[in-house]
Amino acid sequence: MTAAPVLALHGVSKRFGAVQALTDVDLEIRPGRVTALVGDNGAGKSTLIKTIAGVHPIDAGSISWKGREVRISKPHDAQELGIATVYQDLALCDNLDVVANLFLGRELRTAHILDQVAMEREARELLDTLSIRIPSVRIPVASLSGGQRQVVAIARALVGSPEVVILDEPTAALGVEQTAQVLDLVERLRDRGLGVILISHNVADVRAVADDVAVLRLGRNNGVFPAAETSGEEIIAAITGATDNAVTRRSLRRDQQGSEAEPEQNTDAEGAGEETR
Amino acid sequence: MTAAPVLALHGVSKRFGAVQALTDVDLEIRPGRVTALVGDNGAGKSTLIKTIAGVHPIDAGSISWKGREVRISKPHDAQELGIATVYQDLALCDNLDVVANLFLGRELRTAHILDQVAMEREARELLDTLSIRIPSVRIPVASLSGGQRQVVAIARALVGSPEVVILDEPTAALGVEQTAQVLDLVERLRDRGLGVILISHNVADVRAVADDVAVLRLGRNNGVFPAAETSGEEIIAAITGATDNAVTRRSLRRDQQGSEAEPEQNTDAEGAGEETR
Amino acid sequence: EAGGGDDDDNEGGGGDGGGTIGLLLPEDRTTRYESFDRPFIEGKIGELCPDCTVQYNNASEDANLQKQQFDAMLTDGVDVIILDAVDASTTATWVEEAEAEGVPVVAYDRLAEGPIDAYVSYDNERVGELQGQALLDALGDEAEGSRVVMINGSPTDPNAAQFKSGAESVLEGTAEIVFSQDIDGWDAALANEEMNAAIDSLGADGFDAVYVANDGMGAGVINALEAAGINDVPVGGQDAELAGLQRIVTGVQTFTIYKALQPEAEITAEIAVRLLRGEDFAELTPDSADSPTNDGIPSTLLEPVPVTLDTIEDTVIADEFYAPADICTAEFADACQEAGLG
Amino acid sequence: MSDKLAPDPRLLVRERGLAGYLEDFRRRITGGELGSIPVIVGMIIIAVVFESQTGTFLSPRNISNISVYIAGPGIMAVGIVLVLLLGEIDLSVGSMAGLSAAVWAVLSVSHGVNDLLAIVLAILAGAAVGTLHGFFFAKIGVPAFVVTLAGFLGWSGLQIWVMGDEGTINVPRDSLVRDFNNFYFSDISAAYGLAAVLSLGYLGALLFQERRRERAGLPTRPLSEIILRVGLVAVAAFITAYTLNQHRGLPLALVIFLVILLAADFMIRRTTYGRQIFAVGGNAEAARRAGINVERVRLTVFTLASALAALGGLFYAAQAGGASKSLGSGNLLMNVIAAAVIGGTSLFGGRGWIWSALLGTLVIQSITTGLNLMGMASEIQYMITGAVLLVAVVLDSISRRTQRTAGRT
Amino acid sequence: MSDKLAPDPRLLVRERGLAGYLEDFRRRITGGELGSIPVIVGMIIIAVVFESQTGTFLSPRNISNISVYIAGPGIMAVGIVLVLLLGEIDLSVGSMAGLSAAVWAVLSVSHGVNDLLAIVLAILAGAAVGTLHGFFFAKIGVPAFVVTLAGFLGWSGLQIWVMGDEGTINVPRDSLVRDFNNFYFSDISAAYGLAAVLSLGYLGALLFQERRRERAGLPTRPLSEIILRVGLVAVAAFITAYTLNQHRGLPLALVIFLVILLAADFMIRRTTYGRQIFAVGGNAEAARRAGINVERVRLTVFTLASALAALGGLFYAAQAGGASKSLGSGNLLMNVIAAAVIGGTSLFGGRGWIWSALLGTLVIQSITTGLNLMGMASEIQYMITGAVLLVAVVLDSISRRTQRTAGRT
Ligand SMILES: Nc1ncnc2c1ncn2[C@@H]1O[C@H](COP(=O)(O)OP(=O)(O)OP(=O)(O)O)[C@@H](O)[C@H]1O
Ligand SMILES: Nc1ncnc2c1ncn2[C@@H]1O[C@H](COP(=O)(O)OP(=O)(O)OP(=O)(O)O)[C@@H](O)[C@H]1O
Ligand SMILES: O[C@@H]1[C@@H](O)[C@H](O)OC[C@H]1O
Ligand SMILES: [Mg+2]
Ligand SMILES: [Mg+2]
Repeated sequence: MTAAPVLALHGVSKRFGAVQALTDVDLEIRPGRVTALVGDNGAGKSTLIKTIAGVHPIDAGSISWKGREVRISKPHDAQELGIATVYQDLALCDNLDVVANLFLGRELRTAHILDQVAMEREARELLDTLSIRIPSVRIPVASLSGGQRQVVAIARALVGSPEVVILDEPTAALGVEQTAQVLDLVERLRDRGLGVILISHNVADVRAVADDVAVLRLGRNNGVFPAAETSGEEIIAAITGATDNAVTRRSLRRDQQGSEAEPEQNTDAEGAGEETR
Repeated sequence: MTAAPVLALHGVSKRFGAVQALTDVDLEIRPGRVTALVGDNGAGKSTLIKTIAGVHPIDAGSISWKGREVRISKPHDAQELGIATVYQDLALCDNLDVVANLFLGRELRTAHILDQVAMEREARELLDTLSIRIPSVRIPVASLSGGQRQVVAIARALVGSPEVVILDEPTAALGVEQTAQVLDLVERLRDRGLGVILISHNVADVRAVADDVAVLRLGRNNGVFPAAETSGEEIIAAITGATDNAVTRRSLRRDQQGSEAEPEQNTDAEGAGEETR
Repeated sequence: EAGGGDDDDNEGGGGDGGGTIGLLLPEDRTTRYESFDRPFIEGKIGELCPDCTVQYNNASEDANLQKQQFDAMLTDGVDVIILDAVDASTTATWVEEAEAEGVPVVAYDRLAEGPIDAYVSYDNERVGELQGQALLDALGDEAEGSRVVMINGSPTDPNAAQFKSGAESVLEGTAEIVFSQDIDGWDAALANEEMNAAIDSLGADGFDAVYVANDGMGAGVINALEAAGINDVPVGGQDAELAGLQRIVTGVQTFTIYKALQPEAEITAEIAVRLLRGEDFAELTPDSADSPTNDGIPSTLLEPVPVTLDTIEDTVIADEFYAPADICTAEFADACQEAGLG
Repeated sequence: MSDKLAPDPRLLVRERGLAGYLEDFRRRITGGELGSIPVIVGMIIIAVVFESQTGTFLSPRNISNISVYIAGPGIMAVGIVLVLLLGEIDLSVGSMAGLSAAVWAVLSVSHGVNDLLAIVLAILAGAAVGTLHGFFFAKIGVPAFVVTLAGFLGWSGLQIWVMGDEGTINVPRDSLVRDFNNFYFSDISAAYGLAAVLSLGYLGALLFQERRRERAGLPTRPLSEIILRVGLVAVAAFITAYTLNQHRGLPLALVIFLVILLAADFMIRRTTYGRQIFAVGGNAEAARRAGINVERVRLTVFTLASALAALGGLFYAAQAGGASKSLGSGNLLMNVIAAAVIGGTSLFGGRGWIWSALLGTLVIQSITTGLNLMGMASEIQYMITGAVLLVAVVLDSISRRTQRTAGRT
Repeated sequence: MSDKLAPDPRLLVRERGLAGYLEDFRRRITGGELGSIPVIVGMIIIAVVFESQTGTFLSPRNISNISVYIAGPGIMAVGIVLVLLLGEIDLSVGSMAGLSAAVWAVLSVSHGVNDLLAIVLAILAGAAVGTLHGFFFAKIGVPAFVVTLAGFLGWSGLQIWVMGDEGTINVPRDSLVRDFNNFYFSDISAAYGLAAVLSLGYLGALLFQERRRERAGLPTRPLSEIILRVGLVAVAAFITAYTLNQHRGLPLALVIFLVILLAADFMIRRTTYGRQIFAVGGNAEAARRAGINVERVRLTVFTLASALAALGGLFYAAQAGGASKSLGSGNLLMNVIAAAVIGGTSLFGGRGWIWSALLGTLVIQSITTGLNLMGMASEIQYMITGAVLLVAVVLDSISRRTQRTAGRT
């Protein structure tokens, strides 16, 4: 927690119709650190990062960039600040080919004329580093497999030179090798001094690459943990809000040994405390 | 491998434009067994199960159901046989609410008149068993989170009484608790004597619930392994087609110990043998 | 000037030889063009010149389409063109083109601009005047100071403006125009709504007569009057459409204007055949007309005839425009009996 | 805990009773979910403006006229709503209306076919045409826009051809078609009776449904909400009935239109077929994968739309006093589509309701009639109609904008 | 292995050289990827049938006429293609064409404004109208269909109003507008020169591009393919030039149309703006998230479409010989949209090409002209046009069906 946060959210709330998706959420992202954002399905993770990315405005609260309060009212604003986002739903243009999607909004060009050759060459290089096979970079992304699409979306975030990279479940559809590549990539980004937000349901991956783990529960903060000093069980307990859950029960049943699955109680208490704050 | 296969594919090939997505693929699904279908991104897994589900016709090869050759030319045909499918892209109608999506194509009704009350009640029960919180079963699925949508898609497969259930990366967007629930569900289905095809990139999950592991590589079979007797490394090697891959390199780097990451050589050889057959 | 292009295969030339006559009519939704003008013209040409062929096109009220059809006639190498223009005022260049290729043009019904060779028509202003006069006649003693509702033709149809101004010229001074509306596309349903609006805003007793520009719209107007229980005001249109005549027989419509199409069509056909053969046709065109571009055009201007219940027999039936049997179908048999028809 | 989840704490749950209902209503309004309120407010503004300008706009006679005029385009708009729910368009409805009127007139008047039979045949001709459209669209895969554009041209050619030598054929005095425009149930009990049936029917349906939900342990609407809803419907129905009775009574046209609206509304909201229409309109591929026979749904919807257009054409003929070669041309098509959209049905499929056919037609017809009463020149009418059409939807769009939640891509 | 992947073994790689190109071509055809082949085959069939029926369809005079006729609707269709690429529709182009002709005529003829200035003002009026449409659509969020439907009514009202008492205003003899229809570069070197410039320009562009690709180590097209493509273009260009020279030479109208086609094609395929149009049409929300100013793209496309419609309107006036109150009404709108769709631009956004404006207009105009030459009764013309329109697209749809890959939901 040495460097000052490059991005800080304070008291952010967001409502959709009758659903209060986020209530009074705080989050800090520091350069050179990977912050994992975890939480149950529907906890509000994607909603939170979409507010940062400018997809939808916040109802209340503030966002500061390098200590200065900013208003992010559209995706372009976030990009101007230096925030690159990989969305959970990928947000690709199905009718465009891989190259066009990779450079969308940041086309290489002379005057306003596209430099197709340079883009195609760079696209090939970019995809090679993520070790994905894509039949051709000139086919529409609609015909790619789920994992291929996801890699294209991830590669997009690397075009340009962002200062903060947000990855919303970037490895959900990826194979083992591609997942490993993405985790490597996350580490490379951190080492280059970028701030990274990683949303993931994979606790092992989170513990492997994250520096901090921020937990969201039912649209509220439920604690921030140093990844190195927190066990997987503790994180899961903070996510589910209970020590007795389907995960523990499942491992209990399979392992036939109760002691290992007994997590500590305080995590949940702390979380509950924040929740009613 | 006791029971006769309920579903058997033989020599299935499928081409999209200039891409030969599947070449001469065999697959057998037996009742009361979970067959995991694994493979790299773009290996052809989704394409394969879509041919079974009737989404697109096969170019060559045959499909047999309980020993009898069948033609599955549209999704309805597959459903009539008793095949329920959870697609990787979920295939939900965003404009319809959760209840309507759950019962789409299998509405509860008297004559042709919908029984909204019965459907809503059953929907609530179904979702409860998958321990997902959804703000309301009467909101359009467009406004659900990624994981909530996935659970809706999974729950759909349980409406009706299928004999074979196909799950294409069903836990990709799910939280730890929901994932555990789905794995439990898979086991329950197996125990009820159903044939289950589970596509997943998570080798641990695969080894936990699968009986057989069928590997696809570059659109061809790359071996079928008994889950119980095959190590994770062996499976990964069959998937990536190489013993030296990003995964092994990553764990090598992290663990600083070369011996554990050394997988056996024969798996790949076997795979390669099939590939060039 | 002798007819016939110089580059066509079936050379028209003089004598009794054959040739091709192009016929361009402006629209296909009113009865007259397809049911009368065209068969009369084709029939007469066939009679006068058995070896002639008629090339026919209808422009569906589209001036641009008509220009293309005009070009197609020239491409096909017709020898004479009979032109009933969608928009008579823009035809100057077309006619010049035809003239340059030696294809004479006869203006039919509407006075096309440009160097046309002859013009045969009814006078649209005159039609309007007759309509106005017929209304006043029907009102009789009550004409002075009477209140008239005008349901006019389409604002985009130049003829409609002429009908309207003709009628106004007669009505003004004697009667008062209390409601006047143009109807898009001569649409009968819209005419019905406008008539209802007139009844609504003027009251059922707020007017004494209804001018309706043609019989097609007359149906909708009379429908509105009947629905409001108004059956004592004179209503009249034009065209002597079958449906209009039937309404006259039953007494719900007062008059229509009959433009005897047969003489108009046949004179035109004969002029065209003579132009084709390079013969003189002066005796067919006793009148002279001036268009904005050309003066002294040899013309025949025919007189339109108002038709009422009393004059049906001497006009449309005498001309065999319609037979009593056409008008007196089962539904109208009684009314015909009463009127002494059929 | 995982077997029976507690209600989601983030859901802003409505209090029970009227207060809760009103609170929820207020929240929706401020949140921009205006539903059909803009159109209704728009209608009220239109009525007030025209009444102040003409003094006759709200007269029983004019209200009665409007209620007759809307039947033809309204019935056609019901068909368009169905097609729009599929995410498609039918450009041929105007031509179809004209063709149907021509078929009926030629059969019944010129060929002496029994009047009712001729009506049925005209509607069947519509259904056949629609099936043809549906075939090319659903089975061959030609975009519906193109199929019905071809129909737009082709059927109006056929209409002219069918009419043959006659430009216009009068509606006979004793024809049912004439009654479509001119028949009124003049006994005042007819209009009041219908109003009562509608109100009580609505009340009964709501009560029955809530009872079942309660028994099944599902959340229910508060009684106060039911009373409020039914009350509004009843007030509107009885005021309309009273006004109509001031003139000539309950028009047959309105009765037929209402029956079609109710039947179509029931169909799309309460039957599997209706559900399938929404599913196909929302995501055709997902619907197909759910085992829905997408082709059949598409085919039948186009059949229905053309059959309704055919029926609507007969109402036009009734109003015009006859079938003609030009019936159905002009702005009819655009007005009908505009009505469906103004009423709140999306052009993009899967979102809408049948009542938009009523609301939209009412808005457009009110403008036309009001301007007619004011004696506005027709070019000014064009401009005002265009402007009001825009304003009617702008209000809705602005509210939707504030509410827009930047959903999924 | 993971740093530099081998080419995907499942990709059916084309052999190098002409054989590979032809093999690939055969594979596409049998696989149902027909591209613009159905339209071109359709054109050939249309030409052969009409020539055999009339003997004059392929005469230089008729070809020359057609090449002039297509300019007006073709220019308007370019605008519609742009709008369709956005996934939207512009229903106002017909009214806009009429309004523009009226503005030009009233300014130039009635008010004595300089002819060229009046032309520019008419086009600017179009641009302003389009910007207004774009504003309501992009900024306020009113569906484009509704905005332009309001425009369809409103602008044609304004057109009638602008024309005032004049039913028609003739095109003056010395006006540039007259040249839009009547001016031909009669020197035969003009037509041949243009053909040569087009062919060599295409060759040069292809060679330059392939050189750059080769240098960058990207896969390139075989030389034989380049020769084949350029050869086909050159043959078509020189045959057309020869034919035009047989009549009156190269029409100014055709030159203007071609310049607009080439410019628009360059714009949508080679500039960032064009890329943005495709992105917005494919997935507006994804485009927005990529930082594209979606509103600006929408606004400018509608501006362009209306400006092109305004220009097209002047060609219409030139052809008819004057501006009138009814210019642009009738089937113009439908024909222009049909042209864009027949030419292969999708109604659903993000898929299409500019040349569909040329191909589609050519098909529709050929049918009209052929039927005119044959002297077909107008109702039969309607029916045949409808049928041919359908057939033109059916072929394409069937091929697409066999190829359809049941993509994502
Ligand atoms: N509709 C299509 N058109 C063209 N190519 C396609 C289409 N669908 C799939 N493909 C290609 O077929 C190959 C296999 O795709 P598939 O979706 O089956 O992969 P997968 O094994 O499911 O991968 P993932 O794990 O990433 O989901 C890919 O290379 C993809 O590009
Ligand atoms: N556009 C929307 N309209 C209405 N409700 C929404 C919308 N977007 C999200 N929500 C609701 O907000 C809550 C949080 O959703 P969000 O997508 O942020 O969850 P998440 O934490 O990303 O979950 P997951 O892990 O499943 O992706 C959910 O209950 C969801 O239903
Ligand atoms: O005869 C009339 C004709 O002159 C006019 O142009 O269109 C309407 C007809 O009734
Ligand atoms: Mg999420
Ligand atoms: Mg897949």
